[in-house]
Amino acid sequence: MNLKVAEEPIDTGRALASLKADTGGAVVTFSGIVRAHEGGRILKGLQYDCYMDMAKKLFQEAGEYVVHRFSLLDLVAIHRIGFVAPGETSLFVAVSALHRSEAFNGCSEFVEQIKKKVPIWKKDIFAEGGESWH
Amino acid sequence: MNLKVAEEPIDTGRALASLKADTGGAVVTFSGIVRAHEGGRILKGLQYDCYMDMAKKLFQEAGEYVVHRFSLLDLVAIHRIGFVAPGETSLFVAVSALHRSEAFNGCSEFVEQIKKKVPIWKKDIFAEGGESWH
Amino acid sequence: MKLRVRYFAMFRDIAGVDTLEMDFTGRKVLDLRKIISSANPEFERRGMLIAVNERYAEDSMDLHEGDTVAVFPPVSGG
Amino acid sequence: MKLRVRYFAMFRDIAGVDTLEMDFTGRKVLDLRKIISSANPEFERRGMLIAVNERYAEDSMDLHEGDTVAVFPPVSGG
Repeated sequence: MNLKVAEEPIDTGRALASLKADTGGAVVTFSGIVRAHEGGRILKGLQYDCYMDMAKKLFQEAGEYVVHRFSLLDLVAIHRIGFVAPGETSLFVAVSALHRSEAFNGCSEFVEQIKKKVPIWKKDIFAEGGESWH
Repeated sequence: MNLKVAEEPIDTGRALASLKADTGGAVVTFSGIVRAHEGGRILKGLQYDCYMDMAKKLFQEAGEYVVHRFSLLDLVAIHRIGFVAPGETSLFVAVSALHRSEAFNGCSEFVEQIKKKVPIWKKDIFAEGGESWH
Repeated sequence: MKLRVRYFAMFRDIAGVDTLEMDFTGRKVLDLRKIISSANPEFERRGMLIAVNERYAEDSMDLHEGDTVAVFPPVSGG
Repeated sequence: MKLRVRYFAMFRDIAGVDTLEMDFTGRKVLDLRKIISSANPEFERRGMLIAVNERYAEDSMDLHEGDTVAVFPPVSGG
């Protein structure tokens, strides 16, 4: 299991390559990609704020929870923070499991856990100027 | 939308790069990976048989169905046929959508449709010799 | 009428045939199903599916001169 | 007791402070919540969350000398 919260752009190919999936079965990935528009307004990007120490701890706990609950073989996840431009990935998750339902449910539940619990916040930065916290 | 049934190894990076996701939102991928064991016996690999003309038609229809039903932005899928060794990908699916629930449900439902309807069959080829159709 | 009948996967192995040209004297898919089943008693038990011209076919469907019929077990792709 | 109080995201912008050292005379998280709310009446309406030493905290929890308390709105990562 490899979980990271970081400022650098996410290298999804490299993250996926690090996922253990050698016994075969199913791999499901999720990429959250910054949208070009929000509420009809053009976005310059999103600014992610983070309570780093707590985020790392809860990220790890969410990972352990879904790996156990869905019998996952492995889980790799990266949340990017700081400024993220439209089209770029803010959250990447990859899971492996022996069967597809575990992989789909495990990946989806991990994303839910992140969105519910991990202390990360985003602010819309509009192209025309102006900002708005979510 | 780009759907393919082919003998060559699947280049998942290239397939994913061809997915339209420029308006942002969510991308979910599924990789079905040949297992190393089946029923406690070591696998040399799987042999996929296919009724190609019908498979292409039903693959396309399944794609159109899920794109419409889950409002997907795009869908890319490749099913490999012929001999596939353990650890190699037999089915790759990538979908993009504005929201994650559509992406997860669309990807998962497409895989279900493929497994239920498309005339492709697999045969276990055991390392110690012997074969068994699923 | 002349039909082209194709066998796939396990059914091809069991029947020992890939494709055959058949001179069919029946009318419906059900008639053909009976002929194939009597030659290959195992097929029904294994869940024989029939497709006509690359579409899954109901037993009540009429067959026509030149149709391509495919006979196969439940699919198992993925 | 001395507490370290950290503000995040929108709450940091509203309070205009990132971190402060507080001399806290109460006992429980609820006491601290009341102090912070009275200084920042908007926080409760926006769903103020409180974490103590990197764990979400119940109002009934006791605070201790040297605790780090974080105050923030509902999370919105992903």
